[in-house]
Amino acid sequence: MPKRWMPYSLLTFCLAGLVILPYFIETYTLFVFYTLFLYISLAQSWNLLGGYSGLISLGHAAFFGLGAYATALTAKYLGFHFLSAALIGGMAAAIFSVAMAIPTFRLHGIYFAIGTIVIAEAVRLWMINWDVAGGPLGIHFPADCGTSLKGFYYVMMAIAGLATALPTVILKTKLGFGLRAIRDNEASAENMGVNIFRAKLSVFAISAFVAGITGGIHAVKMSTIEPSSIFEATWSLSTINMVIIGGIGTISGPIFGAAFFTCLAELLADYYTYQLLLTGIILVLIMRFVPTGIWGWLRKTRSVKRLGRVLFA
Amino acid sequence: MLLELEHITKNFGALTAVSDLSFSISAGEVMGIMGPNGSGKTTLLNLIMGVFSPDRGEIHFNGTKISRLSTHVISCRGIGRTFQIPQPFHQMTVLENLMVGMLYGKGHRSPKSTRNESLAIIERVGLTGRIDTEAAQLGLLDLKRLELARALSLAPRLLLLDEIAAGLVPSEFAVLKQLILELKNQGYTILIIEHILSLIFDVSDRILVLNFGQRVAEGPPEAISNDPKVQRVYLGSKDKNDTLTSQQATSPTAGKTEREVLLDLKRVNAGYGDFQALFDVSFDVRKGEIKALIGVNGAGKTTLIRIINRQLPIISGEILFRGRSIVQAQPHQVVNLGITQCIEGRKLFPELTVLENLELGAYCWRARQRRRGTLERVYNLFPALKDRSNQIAGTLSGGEQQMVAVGRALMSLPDFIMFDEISLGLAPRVIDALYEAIIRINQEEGTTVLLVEQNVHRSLAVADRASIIERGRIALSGTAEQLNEDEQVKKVYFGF
Amino acid sequence: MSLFTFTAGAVNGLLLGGLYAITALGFSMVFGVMRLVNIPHGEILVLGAFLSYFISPALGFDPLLTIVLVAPILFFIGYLIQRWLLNPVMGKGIEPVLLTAFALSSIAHSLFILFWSVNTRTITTRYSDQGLKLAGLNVALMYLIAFCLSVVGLLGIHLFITRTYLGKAIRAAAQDPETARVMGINVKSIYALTYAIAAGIAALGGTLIGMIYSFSPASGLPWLLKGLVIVVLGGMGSIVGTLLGGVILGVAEELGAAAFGIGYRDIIGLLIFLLVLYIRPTGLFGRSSA
Amino acid sequence: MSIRVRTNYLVIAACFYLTLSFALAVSVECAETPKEIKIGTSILLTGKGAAFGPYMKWGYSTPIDDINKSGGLYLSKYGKKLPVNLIVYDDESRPEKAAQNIERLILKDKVCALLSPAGPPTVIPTGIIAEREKIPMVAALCPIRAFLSAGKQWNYVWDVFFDELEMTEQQFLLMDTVESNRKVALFTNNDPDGVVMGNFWSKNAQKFKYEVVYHAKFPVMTTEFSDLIRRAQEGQAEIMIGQCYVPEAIALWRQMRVLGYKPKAAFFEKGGEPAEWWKANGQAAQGTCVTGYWHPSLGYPGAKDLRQRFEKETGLPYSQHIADTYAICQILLDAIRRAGSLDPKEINGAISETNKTFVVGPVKFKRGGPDGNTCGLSSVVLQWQNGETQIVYPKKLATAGFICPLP
Repeated sequence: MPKRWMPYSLLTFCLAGLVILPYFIETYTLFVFYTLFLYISLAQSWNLLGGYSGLISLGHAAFFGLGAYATALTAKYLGFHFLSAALIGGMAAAIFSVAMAIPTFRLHGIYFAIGTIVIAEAVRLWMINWDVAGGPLGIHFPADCGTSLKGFYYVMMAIAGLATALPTVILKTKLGFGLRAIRDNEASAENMGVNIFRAKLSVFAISAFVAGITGGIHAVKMSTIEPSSIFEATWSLSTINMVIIGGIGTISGPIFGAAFFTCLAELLADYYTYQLLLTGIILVLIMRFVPTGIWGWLRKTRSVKRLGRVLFA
Repeated sequence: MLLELEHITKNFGALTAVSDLSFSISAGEVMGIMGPNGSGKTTLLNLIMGVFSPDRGEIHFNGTKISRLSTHVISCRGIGRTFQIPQPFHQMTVLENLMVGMLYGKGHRSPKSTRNESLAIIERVGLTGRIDTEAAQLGLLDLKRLELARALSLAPRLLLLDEIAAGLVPSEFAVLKQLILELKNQGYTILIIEHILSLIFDVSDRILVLNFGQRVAEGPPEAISNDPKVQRVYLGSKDKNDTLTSQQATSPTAGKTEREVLLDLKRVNAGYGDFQALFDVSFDVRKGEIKALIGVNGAGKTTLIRIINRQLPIISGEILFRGRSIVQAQPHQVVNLGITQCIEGRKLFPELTVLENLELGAYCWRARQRRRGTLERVYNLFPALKDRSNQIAGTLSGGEQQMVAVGRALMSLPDFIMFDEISLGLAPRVIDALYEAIIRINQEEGTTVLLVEQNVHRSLAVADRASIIERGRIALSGTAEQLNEDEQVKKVYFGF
Repeated sequence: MSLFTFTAGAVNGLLLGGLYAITALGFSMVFGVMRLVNIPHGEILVLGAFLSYFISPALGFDPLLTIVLVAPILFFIGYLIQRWLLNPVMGKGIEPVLLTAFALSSIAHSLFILFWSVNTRTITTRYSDQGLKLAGLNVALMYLIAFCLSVVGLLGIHLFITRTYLGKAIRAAAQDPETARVMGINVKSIYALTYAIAAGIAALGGTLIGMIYSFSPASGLPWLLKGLVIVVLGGMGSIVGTLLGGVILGVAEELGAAAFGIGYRDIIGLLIFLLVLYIRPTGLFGRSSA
Repeated sequence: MSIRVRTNYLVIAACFYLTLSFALAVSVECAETPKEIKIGTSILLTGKGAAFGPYMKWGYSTPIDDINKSGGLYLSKYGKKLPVNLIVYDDESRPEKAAQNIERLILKDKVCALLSPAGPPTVIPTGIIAEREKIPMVAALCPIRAFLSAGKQWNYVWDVFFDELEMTEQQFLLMDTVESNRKVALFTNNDPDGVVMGNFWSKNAQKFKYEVVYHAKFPVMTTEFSDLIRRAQEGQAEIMIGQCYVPEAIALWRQMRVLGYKPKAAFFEKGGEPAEWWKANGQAAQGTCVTGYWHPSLGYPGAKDLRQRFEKETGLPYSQHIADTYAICQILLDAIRRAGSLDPKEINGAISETNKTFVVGPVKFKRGGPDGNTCGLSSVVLQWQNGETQIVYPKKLATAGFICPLP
């Protein structure tokens, strides 16, 4: 078999494996994988911002939460099917992101980060006070949302796949070139005629859209949402942790990070506090010694390349 | 007329970078702009590119007004600009770097369609071998080539080249010069800013000389190179400093040259990233003398200072102070050894008062206890500062600020003090005052002085010995008298 | 809203403003001197409250007196944090330092839970629930004490920063680290010192929070956000600005809550924040150079 | 470049197999005849409701320990006694986390029945999951109306607690026994309890001819109450009723004293209940009231011993919630015994037929209808007197006189 087909066949093999997996493993593992996919989608969508366009946003929870709310509202009051509702959720998040861009894009670096986290917090507080969305009680769906855990597994897997494919596709387009240019050197990019605001805005919206859909599906899966948890800053932070731990600005990094995170969360499920502690320590160490993240670092070290060569030779 | 500037003025706070400047370039013409540091050349480019918008005046490009448009629009109109320090997209390959310009500047839709054109440009600038190399991997010459290629990828009607030859070794320099000449022959309209005058003189049809953001002279190269006004801008005026030379004569120059070596640089190489600024520089300063280091900017003067007080690591070589190596020292430790610099552009703490600025000069423990006394000495050196001592430094005039900077340097009780371009952008009278101060420092305190200057005559007048640095190399060394024959110096400066 | 509630709200807000200012001061200093968003600031405050809570009864001191003990402890901890954890990751772009800061805050949070459980505590004293009448309206004695102490604290730091040699060095390092280094100032240790001082001040802020409100391991975040708002209102590193910012926030919260309902109390602060950032990305009284 | 592409896919594969192997590691094979009876719960050991954690934990685990000491629970289906294993996770008082825990308990730990987390915000979402997975769950500390406010027909979730409708009358009934200007100030936070009870109080106030002069609705974990208190003061409300968590209650009560607002009677529902309330306020809490549903003095079997036992074993002062949780656990165990098997459906059936008196009184669930799957406990008014809660209403159960006005 020619070398260059190797990765693709391997990929298809993995996908096939994931597709048939539910028929071999027990439901809880299915649940774990669902969570993994959820994390992957979030991490990939954030990586679009932080990794490919240098927008360090701490407000991802807002997109996730708004997606969830829009989905819940449309599904409950307009009786949409949960998939179409989730799509609407994604759009809602995207629209919000555009609104959010207006004040925050004037800010740079650290100020942008602050601006986004503050907006996310504001949205959370607003939702708690907004009675239409059930205020602090949030929204409960009818429990039978038309699909089983298996269903959610496949849906979330599809989204994760989409989220992973997106950067790969985008990077090959005009927008992708613009983004990479901006990330490398904003002033220089502008000199090459890149309209920075527009480029950033589009990627912001795309990322928000993915996060929104993810939130929507998760809401349906939870079959009940409640502002103080769905908008929790933890969503933003753990997402970023995953990307950073995995390797910012790479395609596999977020997957790696998400897997790492899921395993950690499962192993320490009974000791949440220790989990918090450990994640913190790991993050400090990574920032100190391998700022490119575990995957980014592995990629540099020869060993993996050699391993790759061994496997594909 | 392709590009027209009408009465452009740009102020940054107090200082005027460009004042009421007008000129125009017609299609197919190559125009050179020269002038000493801080004469507003780069600001001019930024004004054209819309990085800043002018306070007064308008810029027209090819018939339409472009001032107050945003940069990306202007570049799409067909102005390609290269940066003094190359600014490629480091994590993208050479080809991808160009594709950005093709897609956005030239308005292609899909990356694929741009490939062939990009390859054509790459070939033209001679990067063919490096198509898939990441920009971060390129050497300086290739970076300069890439910089050109990126500008060309916008299919520009006008090229703005900002000190494109800076930091190149002669061989590379020749290549680049050739490249620019080719572009010229292909009929590109070019606006070129250069310090390396041999380049600018050979390439341009017309040269505009700026100083303090104003036109000093304009005309064909030959006229410019013989224009006394221009020479004064670069070499400084001779007539001004009789007073100083007389003082110089009285000072016991004799014997100073035999004194022991205080600072000794041995074959030092240094640079920023892949930009090597110093090549095998060997250089010494003897105890109690005034040594001048002369050179156009971009020659590596400031770099030399930065490596002496350890702000910049060296690639190879040795730095000895009082015979001991200081290569391992940290900047804040160097001060304790008795080395101080008076930083180029003053660099006062703008929101602190004059007094606070001076006091901070005496931060290092050695100087701190005796700071009262030192302060008195500084005050009678610059009486002007005494009654301004509680004024916020940022609000002082340029000359006063420079005085504070000198005073601040003295506060650390240095044995060896480096003055970096202290006459920069100051009126002659102020400069006189500063130079007198320097002489007093040297004679009364016995402090060893390294004087870094563009202003040849002034510095040679006060110095005991001098070295001339050219493109990172020591070109000439000797006593001030030896160097004082203009021809040699002129050669270094004007390259003929 | 009746005139009474209005004036009462305004006065309350003013007094609270003092407290807000002192809680935000450390954050503001760190931000002003090293452009570092000190995410763990909230946790440092909470730590201060915890320490006073435990030390005060143990030694039979008045909680306000224990500050004398707590401040050095926090000072020391703060110094170590900056020296060993933050300094090494500074100047490498925003992610490393920002995320390290985040990690530190979550580490602190989880340690609090492990040591002291999540339960909510308050520092009580004889006078902590006294009230007194000022011109016909009831004011909490503690609010008044807090206000005075805060102003004193702010004044103290102001004098330190402007009068002492070290203070000047700190300001110098804030304005131009590179030049400061040339002057022989060891900028890294100045940073560590600044952080330590910031942490030390948090002892005062934290104790006051513990005495006026209740605190738990989780109560760091709201105070961090308040700090953010105040810094952006008052300009980073400017002490007068911090006091002003604190008072503005305090009054705005009180009156806003009175006008739109207490549910919107915190949102008001955040909206002001966004507005200011939108109009003037460096804060109202802040340097435009930064 | 190309090698990077490959290694990218390589790592995707790596992660996939890493997680897969992990998955296989966690998947536990169930034997034919179960070794033990697995019951799961998620309780708020930490977070804003943490004050209730210790009581719940004790209340849930004690009956099970007792059973296990006696060799376990006899299940007819397997003809032998099986030990009961209670799996407890902490949910930090976060609904999100509680839902995860319950999912985990059902899917991974394969529990056959659930004991609920505390309070509507967590009970409802977890209940919905239990319904979806058809695993019976008995709910604790979840007032009935809030429980029903989820607006769905419960089949697998059962609730034994007081009924807000009745409970929100107690304050007025009690106040009728003394002199007051019949003006009421309400302080309710915006979690489900707060919202539901807030409305009932407003309704009942009219019914009992009291006037609500001010109703403060504040978000959970508010710390600054001055403005609200002033308004209550302006309205000269002599009766103050609060519904909020302990930290809020403490802050509110303190700021009331600070601002010199001294109503004749003060009720702190939820927040004024656990011992921490007295611990934080000390004598200042003297005379504050909280509505309850249980007290050692109530003549139910084992009521007295329960308190002593708790205080002996944990060294903490008791709370009425040990009774509710204790009883609920007993109800579940009793049902499992009657079902005689581990089949969730059968256990659920058995729960529905529960008809027995427990330490909280007689328990019989309503079936179907608007208030299906619930069993209300009659409420009493407790008043803090010198560190003890005493029943002050209804009179026939009173263990002490009603201190009014507040000292």
